[in-house]
Amino acid sequence: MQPSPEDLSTVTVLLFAHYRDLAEDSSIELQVPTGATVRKAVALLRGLPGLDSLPSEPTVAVNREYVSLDHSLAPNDEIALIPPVAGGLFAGGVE
Amino acid sequence: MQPSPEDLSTVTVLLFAHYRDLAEDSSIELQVPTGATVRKAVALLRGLPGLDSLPSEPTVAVNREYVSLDHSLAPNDEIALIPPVAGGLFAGGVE
Amino acid sequence: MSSHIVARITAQPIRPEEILKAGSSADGAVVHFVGRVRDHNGGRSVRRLHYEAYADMAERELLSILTEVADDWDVSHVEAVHRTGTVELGETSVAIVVAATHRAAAYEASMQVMEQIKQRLPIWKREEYADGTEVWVGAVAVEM
Amino acid sequence: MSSHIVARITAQPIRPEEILKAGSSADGAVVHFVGRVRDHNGGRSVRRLHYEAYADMAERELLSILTEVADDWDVSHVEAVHRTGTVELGETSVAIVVAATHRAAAYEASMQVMEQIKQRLPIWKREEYADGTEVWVGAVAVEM
Repeated sequence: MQPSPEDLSTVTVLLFAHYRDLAEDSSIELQVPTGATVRKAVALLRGLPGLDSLPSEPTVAVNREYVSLDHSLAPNDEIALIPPVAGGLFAGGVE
Repeated sequence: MQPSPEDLSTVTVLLFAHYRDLAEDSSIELQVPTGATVRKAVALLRGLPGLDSLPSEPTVAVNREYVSLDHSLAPNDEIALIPPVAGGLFAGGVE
Repeated sequence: MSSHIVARITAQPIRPEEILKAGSSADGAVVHFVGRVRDHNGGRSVRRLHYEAYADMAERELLSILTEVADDWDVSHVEAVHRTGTVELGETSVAIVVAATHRAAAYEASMQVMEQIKQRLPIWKREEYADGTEVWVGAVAVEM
Repeated sequence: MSSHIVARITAQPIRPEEILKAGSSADGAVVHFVGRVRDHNGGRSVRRLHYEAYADMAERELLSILTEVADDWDVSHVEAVHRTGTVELGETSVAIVVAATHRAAAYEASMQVMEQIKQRLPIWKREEYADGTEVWVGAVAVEM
């Protein structure tokens, strides 16, 4: 069953570092089914041009707090895809 | 058998902190049998006035290096009795 | 016990000596950690670094880290500052200062702050190499 | 690998900022430890401290400690300075700085230096309390 328009919410997706390079954009407005999980939103994102190489299970923050992929989204949520961080200091797996 | 004078060596004993307070002196010239151990020198020291409360097995340095109580002394050695140190920072057993 | 906590994300150069005065005369131990841009990494010659932050989240997350650490250890002062933007060789990327009555708490708290910053702070590093190429550090984990 | 090692015993005030510049641009991590005279110990109010050193041995022993630590860890710079004489509240008793490529080595080396100083350096501390009495710290171990 297709969701009707009133069942869709708009959320803002923020992209940083190499995720932003992939998207060639730092911010994307995304339509998701109301109450969809973060996992669902990520799947939708990966369907967009250039974003199929995003990881299927990235680290995600919603409204500036880390959440699990099962977190349910509300309208106007700010979703940030968090690329692997290296402490700002050291290379990824080197340290 | 009593040692003859030529069998005695003179060593210098340095006293610090509360050991010096006990001795009321920072340095003592001590006659010990030539080749005596540090342990023997400590026993002789403890026979001096006011020094009977020195520990029988103190930490000792000879010529500015830590040694065991079984270390043999040579003439003119500089023996330092090392009171418990506290790192210069923290109280004895408190930290 | 309460601690004095300061979390800061800045695009301005960090002067480590600014945080040397942290703590009070109740503190027997102060541990400073200074992370600097080093001239090599993974065998490559590094020219400078560029840090990008999710600014709104980074300062909030840094404050969370410091608050958690102050809860875990008996410390009187926990402060951390992290650079963003372009940082030249030898400049300070991150500085942490912890003051405590006892040194063990100061060391452990400082290490925990640095470990948590490394794991959680949403700040990314792009290395610029001597040959002019640039790479996002950690990007190897992207499926591509 | 070789390390730069500096051991110093001094009757002059220690200015921690003097050692902030340690290390080179090859070093990603610098850990400073500053031990200060604190205003309380074992429940008593402390007015100031007096340090007495076996000076000839102390600097030699400090150098031995730093050399051993530099052998144990991959560090480029290990420096420590310890005060003697009268030290007022809040003044620095001991300062340690370690620079290294990686932070783990810097932290561990710094902790090891401090631990060894505490165990081995022939420097004694007399606490002067607010009530005017004075006690050699550690004197409880004397059989009296």
